[in-house]
Amino acid sequence: MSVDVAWAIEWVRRSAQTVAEHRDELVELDRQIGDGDHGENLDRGFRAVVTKLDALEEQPAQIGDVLKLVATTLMSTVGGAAGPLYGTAYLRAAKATAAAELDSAGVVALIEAALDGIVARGKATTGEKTMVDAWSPAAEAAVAAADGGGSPADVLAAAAQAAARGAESTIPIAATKGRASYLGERSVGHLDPGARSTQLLLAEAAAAAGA
Amino acid sequence: MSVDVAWAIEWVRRSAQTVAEHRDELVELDRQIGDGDHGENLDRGFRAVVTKLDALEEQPAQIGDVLKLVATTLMSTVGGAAGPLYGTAYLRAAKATAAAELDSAGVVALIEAALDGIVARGKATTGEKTMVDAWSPAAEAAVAAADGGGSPADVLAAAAQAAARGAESTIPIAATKGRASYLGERSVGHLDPGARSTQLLLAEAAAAAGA
Amino acid sequence: MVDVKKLINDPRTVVAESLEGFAAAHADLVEVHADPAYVTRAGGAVNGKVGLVSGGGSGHEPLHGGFVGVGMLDAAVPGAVFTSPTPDQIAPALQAADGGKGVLAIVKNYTGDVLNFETAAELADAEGVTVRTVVTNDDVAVEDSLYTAGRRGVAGTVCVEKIAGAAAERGDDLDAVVAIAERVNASVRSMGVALTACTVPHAGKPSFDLPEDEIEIGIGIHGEPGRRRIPLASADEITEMLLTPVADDLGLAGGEQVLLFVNGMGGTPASELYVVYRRARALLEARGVQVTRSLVGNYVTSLEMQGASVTVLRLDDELTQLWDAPVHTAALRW
Amino acid sequence: MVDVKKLINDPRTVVAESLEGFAAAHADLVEVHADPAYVTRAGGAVNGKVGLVSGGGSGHEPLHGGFVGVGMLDAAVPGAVFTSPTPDQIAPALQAADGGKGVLAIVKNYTGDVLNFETAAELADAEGVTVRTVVTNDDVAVEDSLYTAGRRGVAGTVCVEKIAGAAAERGDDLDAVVAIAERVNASVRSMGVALTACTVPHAGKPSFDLPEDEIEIGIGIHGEPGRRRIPLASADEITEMLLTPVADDLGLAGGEQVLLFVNGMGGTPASELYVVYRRARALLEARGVQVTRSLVGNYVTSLEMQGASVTVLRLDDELTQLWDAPVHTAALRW
Ligand SMILES: Nc1ncnc2c1ncn2[C@@H]1O[C@H](COP(=O)(O)OP(=O)(O)O)[C@@H](O)[C@H]1O
Ligand SMILES: Nc1ncnc2c1ncn2[C@@H]1O[C@H](COP(=O)(O)OP(=O)(O)O)[C@@H](O)[C@H]1O
Ligand SMILES: [Mg+2]
Ligand SMILES: [Mg+2]
Ligand SMILES: [Mg+2]
Ligand SMILES: [Mg+2]
Repeated sequence: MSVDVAWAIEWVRRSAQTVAEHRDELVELDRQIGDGDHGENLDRGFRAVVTKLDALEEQPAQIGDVLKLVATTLMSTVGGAAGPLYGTAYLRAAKATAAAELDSAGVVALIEAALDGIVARGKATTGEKTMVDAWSPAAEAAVAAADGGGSPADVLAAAAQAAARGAESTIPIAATKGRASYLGERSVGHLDPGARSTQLLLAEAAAAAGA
Repeated sequence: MSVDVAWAIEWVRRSAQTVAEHRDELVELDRQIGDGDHGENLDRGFRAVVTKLDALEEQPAQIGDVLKLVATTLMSTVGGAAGPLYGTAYLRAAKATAAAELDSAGVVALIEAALDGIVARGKATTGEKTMVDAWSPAAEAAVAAADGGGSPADVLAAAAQAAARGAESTIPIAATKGRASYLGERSVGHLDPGARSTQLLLAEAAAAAGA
Repeated sequence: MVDVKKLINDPRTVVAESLEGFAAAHADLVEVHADPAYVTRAGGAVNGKVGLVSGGGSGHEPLHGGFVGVGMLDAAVPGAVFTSPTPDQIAPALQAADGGKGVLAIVKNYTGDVLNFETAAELADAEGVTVRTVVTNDDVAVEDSLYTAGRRGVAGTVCVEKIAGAAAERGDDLDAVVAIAERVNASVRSMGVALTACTVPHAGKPSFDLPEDEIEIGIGIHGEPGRRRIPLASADEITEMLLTPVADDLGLAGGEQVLLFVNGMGGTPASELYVVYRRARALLEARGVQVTRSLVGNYVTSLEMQGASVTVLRLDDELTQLWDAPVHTAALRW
Repeated sequence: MVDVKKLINDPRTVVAESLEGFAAAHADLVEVHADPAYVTRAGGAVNGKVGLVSGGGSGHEPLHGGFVGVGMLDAAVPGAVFTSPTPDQIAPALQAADGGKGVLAIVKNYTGDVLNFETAAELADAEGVTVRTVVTNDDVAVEDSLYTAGRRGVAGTVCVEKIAGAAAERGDDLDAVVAIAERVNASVRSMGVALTACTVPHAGKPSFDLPEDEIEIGIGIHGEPGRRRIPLASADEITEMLLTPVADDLGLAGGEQVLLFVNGMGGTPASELYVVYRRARALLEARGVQVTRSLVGNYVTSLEMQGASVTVLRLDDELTQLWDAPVHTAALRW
């Protein structure tokens, strides 16, 4: 399957689905080291995205158009830290994907733009127990897969797998950014909810591409 | 043992003891159909009584002096419904016992005066699920025992036994006086805390007389 | 000494220590006397003004100490938790409140409160203080019948204290203040719900046992169980169960004006009280009743109980004016 | 729709319904805009006055909507429960608060609040509104270090809103109001304790699990666990654990004057707050510090959480005057 506008729409619908399915898990992860709203907030946001998608009169011409709709909707419905962070991620990704279809380099650009957006807003680096710990290895893996000649779907699959490992890697970390940092050492031993939601979203990006 | 000033003092000390021992039980009974303070309030009151008794320079001359000390102390330390009710009971009993020693008729007068005081203040009759249901049969039994030629100790013993039966008799009643009346039918099946404390106090009156 | 999960040092000292804190925090408004415990206005009795005194068990804060000040009470008498105060506390408070024009005692209808205030009034009378008593009984959860100790006094008591306080402040004599207090009491009705019980410090466990999916309708303010236990329902449904008997008992007709007072029992977030207010107001408006004054907050509480009560006061021009009159107390101020 | 024991209809509508009730109960003071949700003063922006806006997650009531009115905020922006509001809510609130002299946004230091207000300020700026932001961070439980997102903004935010509000009301320009807000923030410190967790409606279970005999010291206001968990202690001991770091961090010296603010987390009875106040005051006095102003009550809450926080604000003549200046809001009035 090619990574085109239909893929983008499929990715978004699948994202809404997986967030709804994992709503309670994300709430519970956030309850452990945060304030227990991450699943609720993302679920509210992606429901709104789907509503807007359903209301579209015609299919967008470019992938960036879909991602921009996601960005603005998340920004205005999610709130909390995740709202602006994901909002900016999708906004930057949208700017990088003004095309009807993406080749492998284009997929890399999408993921790198998203990561840059998150870092620009949240000022976190890897190892601080945030979603950056999932996005950053995902971007690296995407680069490697593209360099190795992988297809767009291969690139997404590599990114998704790296995000999963990245999410896992947050468990032993003591948070130094975001709400979990208030817990200091007490945040050790818990999976970061934002890293987990990143893992879920990137898994659907790959699945939507048939990978 | 004769029913004299020493008896009165012994009764009061034993009362404090039994109330302390049954504090939690009385709290629990009151928690079921009231506001859970009866044991705490009586315990606070009788502790204060003992403190005052200990502080006396010389032994009072009359039984009434002892009972008046109980009355005024309970009145100013117990609060709630039980404070004025028991306070008035002991006050009336004190007035009826201006003597160094009581014969059987004197004991009857003590108990009847106490009952009259409670009824005068609380306006309850038997069958309303209050302490009257213990005091009233106690007074009747006292009269019968005295009429039958019983000793002062016999009269106290008869009163105590009747009070115990009277207390039990409150269980099936739906309260129509006091806080328990707010529960209506939901008060059925519970022992009235004031009747129970009456039973405890009269049992010690008998025990103090060696009965 | 603490074996119950509360911010206290010792169940036996909590009332006294709380009063000490209250006195220090509001020294501009009140003076707190210890042993016997009672609260008066900072300046003492106001010469030539009818005095107002109320009291009852502690655990209902800000009632009554929080309502001592200009425009409301002259003195308040706190008993042990949920236990009415004793005559030796009440009597000096009555005396302290007397500015030479007599004192109105506002007593919530409970056997203990009535009896203790009765004795105290006799004592004060013996000291030359004229005392008149108004017993509040606004709780429609309890029928006023032969089979009860009569309706209880609950949140409506705040309305009586505020409005009678304003009447005294404007210079009404004792008869007039008593008449206003009685009129307010006759015009106000309340009913409450508990979602959880509260824990009295000295008891150390909840005042009743309530399963996770049940609530108590028709509760009092002393942690007693309510009239009936029902399955958990929505705020709108619960509000209707409270508002309907209140409005019916008042016999409210279209076109009438009322004060709507949603009172928190102590442990319910303000946000939920406003959800209840929203529905209660809609129900009143559906009857054609106009809500012209409102009060929402924790005013007559049961420690940390979760729940609320709905109070409606029928207003006329005079009562509205007296409600609006300035008040400056720790808990009510405008 | 209700499966959590709360006076609500539906976790998804509770914020909107609560705002509806709030709007109806305080129509003389506020106007509530729905979709996007924000609260403004009834009359709208005051011409020629610096506007003040604050906001944050819901569940902290009366913060912030309860502080909208003369002498304090011009607008407040409530997010979902414990979730900072979104830029499309905040931006119109900033615009609505602008009386032509610019707007001060008072933001509690949380990543979400800071980011959303940042974006909103850009949007408002694009519409020609000058926005300056002061981020409050009074919570000494969290170190302001490389290893945290910085100290949190908690109850001290009320002091910033009140005093900056008074400065704006007296006619200070934006620079001056910002300077006052920053000065208050630099002079105020807080620390809190939780005896119980709270339950966020959409989560349906307590925000953390706490055994019957343990408490959390150093909590925030979003139901997060605290810095450490300790065995239940007496109110005096707990108060000392809160007051000492607060006073130390402020570097309070003998002879200084302070405002002492004991804040309830929502589910703690007023009586217990006064027990805490009593001890906190005694500890300050033992350091030779004079408590010249006090505030005790539920002002910055975490739903129905049981617990309290202790806030101390170092006062000088100007701050005292601004604190005393008239305020007329739903939750603070004098
Ligand atoms: N500074 C940051 N940079 C990147 N990600 C962050 C940052 N702060 C928080 N996050 C992410 O946001 C997630 C929390 O999102 P959410 O629960 O929606 O927001 P909030 O903390 O405001 O309740 C965290 O799990 C973390 O992954
Ligand atoms: N009108 C009354 N006449 C006689 N006894 C009464 C009356 N009302 C209440 N009581 C007694 O008082 C007891 C309750 O006492 P207590 O718990 O101390 O007072 P309160 O109800 O004020 O908390 C009841 O169990 C009952 O026996
Ligand atoms: Mg969160
Ligand atoms: Mg009782
Ligand atoms: Mg009682
Ligand atoms: Mg949040």
